[in-house]
Amino acid sequence: MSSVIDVPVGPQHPALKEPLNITCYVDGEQVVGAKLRIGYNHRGVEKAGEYQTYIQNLYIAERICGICGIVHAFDLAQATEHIIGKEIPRRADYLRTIGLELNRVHSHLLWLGVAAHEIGFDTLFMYVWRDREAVMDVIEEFTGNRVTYALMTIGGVRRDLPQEKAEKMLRVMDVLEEKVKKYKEMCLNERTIRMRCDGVGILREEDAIALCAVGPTTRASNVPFDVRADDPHAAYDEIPFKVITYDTCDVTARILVRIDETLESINIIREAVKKMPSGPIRVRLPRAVPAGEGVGRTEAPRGEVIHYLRSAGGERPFRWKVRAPTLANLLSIPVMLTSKGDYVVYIADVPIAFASIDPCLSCTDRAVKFVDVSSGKSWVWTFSQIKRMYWKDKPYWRERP
Amino acid sequence: MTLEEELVSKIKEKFGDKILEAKVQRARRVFVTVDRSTYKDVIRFLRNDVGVTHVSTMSGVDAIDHFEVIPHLSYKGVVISVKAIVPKDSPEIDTITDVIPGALFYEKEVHEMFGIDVKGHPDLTHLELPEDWPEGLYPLRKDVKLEELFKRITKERD
Amino acid sequence: MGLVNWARLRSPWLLHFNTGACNGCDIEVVAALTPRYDVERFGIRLVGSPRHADILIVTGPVTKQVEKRLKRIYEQMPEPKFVMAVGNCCASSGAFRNCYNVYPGLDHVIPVDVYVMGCPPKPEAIINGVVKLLEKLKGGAS
Amino acid sequence: MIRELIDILGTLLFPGFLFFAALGLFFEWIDRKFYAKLQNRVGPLYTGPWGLLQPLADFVKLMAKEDIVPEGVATPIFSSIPVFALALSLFATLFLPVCGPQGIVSFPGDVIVLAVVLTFLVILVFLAGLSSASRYPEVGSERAVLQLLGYEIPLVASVLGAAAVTIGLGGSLSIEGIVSAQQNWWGILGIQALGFAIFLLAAQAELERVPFDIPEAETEIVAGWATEYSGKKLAFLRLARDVELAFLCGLGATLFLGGPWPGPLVPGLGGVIASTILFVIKSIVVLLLLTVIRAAMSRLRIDQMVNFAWKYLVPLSIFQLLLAVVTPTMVRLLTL
Repeated sequence: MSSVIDVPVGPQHPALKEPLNITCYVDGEQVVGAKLRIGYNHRGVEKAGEYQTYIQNLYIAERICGICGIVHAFDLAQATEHIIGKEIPRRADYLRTIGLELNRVHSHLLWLGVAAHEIGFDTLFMYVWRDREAVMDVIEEFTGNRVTYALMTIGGVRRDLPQEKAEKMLRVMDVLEEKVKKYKEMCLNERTIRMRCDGVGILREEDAIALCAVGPTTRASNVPFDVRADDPHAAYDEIPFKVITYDTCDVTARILVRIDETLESINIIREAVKKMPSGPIRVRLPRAVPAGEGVGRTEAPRGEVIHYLRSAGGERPFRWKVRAPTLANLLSIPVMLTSKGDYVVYIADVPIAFASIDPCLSCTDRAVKFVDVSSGKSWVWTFSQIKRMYWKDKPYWRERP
Repeated sequence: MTLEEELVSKIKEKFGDKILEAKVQRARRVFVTVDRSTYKDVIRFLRNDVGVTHVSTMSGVDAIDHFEVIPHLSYKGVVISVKAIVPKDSPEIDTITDVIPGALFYEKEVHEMFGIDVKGHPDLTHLELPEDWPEGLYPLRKDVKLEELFKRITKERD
Repeated sequence: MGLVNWARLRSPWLLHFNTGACNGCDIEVVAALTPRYDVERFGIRLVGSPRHADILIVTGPVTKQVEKRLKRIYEQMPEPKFVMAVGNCCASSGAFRNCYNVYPGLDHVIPVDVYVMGCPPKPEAIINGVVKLLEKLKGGAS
Repeated sequence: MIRELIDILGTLLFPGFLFFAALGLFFEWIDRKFYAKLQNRVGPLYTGPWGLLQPLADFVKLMAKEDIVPEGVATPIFSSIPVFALALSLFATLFLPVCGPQGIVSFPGDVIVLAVVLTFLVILVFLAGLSSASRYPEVGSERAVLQLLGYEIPLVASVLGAAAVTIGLGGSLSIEGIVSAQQNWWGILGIQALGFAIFLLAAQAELERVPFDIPEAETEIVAGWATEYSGKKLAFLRLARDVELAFLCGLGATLFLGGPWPGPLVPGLGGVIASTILFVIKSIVVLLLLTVIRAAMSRLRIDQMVNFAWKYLVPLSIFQLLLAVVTPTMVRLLTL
């Protein structure tokens, strides 16, 4: 078959829990090009931020993304503290680290389940999500909420971690470590998983660097880029951990990076609970922030999150800019989804390849639009170009409306 | 000398007076202010001679009397924010996608939100948020009030 | 119509649509499927095609872009159909009230039968919402 | 006259259409319940005792829902396919020996007819997808046919293998012969084991279940070829799928597990009851095996499926067919 049809995936599509439209140009079962349309989720958070106080913005920041919301709240708090120029108590740093790492554990497990669902392995999905509930319980006990923690505040954290809760947390972590190790074994040994993930969604190292990919996506392409290590914030400077990289550049590598990072996060939580100093958990900072600018940055489960904050004095920010990791990784999607030479992409690979960057569009779409890109040197194709190149008549026996 | 100071001195050495301001705000935060004419040269210098490959994001700011376009570059943990001053009467700036391809989306975003024309950008066609977003309405500009933007929604509803 | 009503009460198939949510509600909807909550006990299933669905679960503030799609999906669903708004921001735009691209509530776009509050609601609350909807159905069609 | 009446009643009620429709719904329940158990869940619980009536509730609800025919579909084909699918799968069940050594319809060579019916079912799926005027069904139906190319030969070969074994033992190319020959021949423990394994995989593919649920892969193409169906048509399609499930489980039980044997040895009405119970139990064994396969694997890609089928399944199935033809003859020669 030489004719090409377009198969839209989304915006309402069971594989995508969020609205997005990937138009794949397929030749039979092979994908020859891909186009993304995002922006279904654009809400205009940044503009709203200029009309709200810093404290109000913390809560809307947490709701930029329901999976890694704490990261956005942390970044905003960090940037604000940079402008004010005050250090926060050490104990707060440790509590923030614990919050961030619990979030990473839950997010990576969530992702592993979703990835299993994408390749039709619902049993693994159910098992992983069952064990994820244990983390959710710990989070709920620690912060009071399952999803939006409201832990961060400007100048520290809002809740302390008493000894008995910390001990329970460690017990859960022990159980979880066993389970996660088992899943790793499963992913390495289960043949159908390997068949679906090996060599799929390849993002080569040079592409990952050129396209500024972040997080597990880039670490699975053998680029050791981790904000926690490079730019230690919170308590990461006192807690040793490994930056996980794999060099096979495919979906399997991304699965393994995330599983290993989960194990690493469990270690960080243990270490943080052990080393945590006593003392106050927050300092009171003035509600009016002096003029200045600050950059908040941390490693979300999906990759680097960066907030730029400009204050012109007063209770409201002058400009608040958010960049979520998915936006940085989206550029890699058309590269992963375009067959080139020996590298063949099938329709069946689209959901898992796309899911392998752990897309979180609600973060991304606060201010973004759509994309038409493809791989190779001349790496921007517009829609009409693709149309001209590939879109012939649909192989169909009956005219469609 | 710390890495941050080294970076600042390297930039100052290379560009001299063309750098309007270069400072180390705190550990791993460097801010450099340049005019838009030298902006691309600075980026190119950082990319080719210093070895910065990662652009974290690009912020646009409407600073009332001028625009600022701020790519935040990341190099060994240091965030180098290169502030380019763009006058309001000719909102234009050079693209840096040919130097760092990863800036593609961020430049689109700046274009869309502030109406700053990014010269040489490969694809600045219809970028706006919803498909039917009106021409010339740039939501993050300071002269666009929130109430005005709300009217769009309410009007359509009736 | 006793048999039909009995069947309807026991076989609600859900279609999940995200209109711009932060994902918080979405993962809680999905979590309701997993072993701890397991809504299949009640015969609830999550289906992919609007043609197969009985209840449309909408999460998130309704953004301008998604409005058309939402309406189309609603129209594609066969009667009798119901709509459930999950989360504060879906019901009333919640934390996003200052955002310019968000409708002030789902009921500005399509008719809603049940609102589930919470930011995000826990899976139990979502299941409770379905139960409330079914009660409404029981009372309405006698 | 009475004879004909009994036949008609048999066809309509027991062990014909009504019985198999009920059995299909029952099997769907077992499948869902066991699948849920394997996933650490409870599964349907509150609809009837242990959720037993869940599939029925789904069916009735769908029957009562609005029936949408989307604009632009090839209406005659689109609308008639659910009926055809149900009729065809119910027709196939008539051949199964439920309550005695032979089905309602039985003649030499009926095994071949069954193989043809199974292929027709896939062609219906293909037509359903093509007539839907939508892209997901279109891709789904393409995949269904591609997949058919992969598993059809192994399926037929495994069925023929079962026949060949029994021919060697004095049976014939009919289901009755195969069943009778298995009275004292437990081939499943020996040379038939391979054939049974191949049959299970091929049945899984015919039923479009994981790892071969490629034509209706939920995360890729929504609901595949059935995406555009709603209301009554969907209810019929689902029922047809359930009946097909019951039929394939029954076929597996018949060909490899001896069907109703030793039930028919009991005289009179007791024989009918014993046969039926044994037949259903054996079918359930096959069903549980199918469910385990479904729970323990992830979905393959269509190219991987075809690859797998042609590289391993087809050669293996031909090998087992040869084995099935040669071994009994050897055994007979040796024992003579």
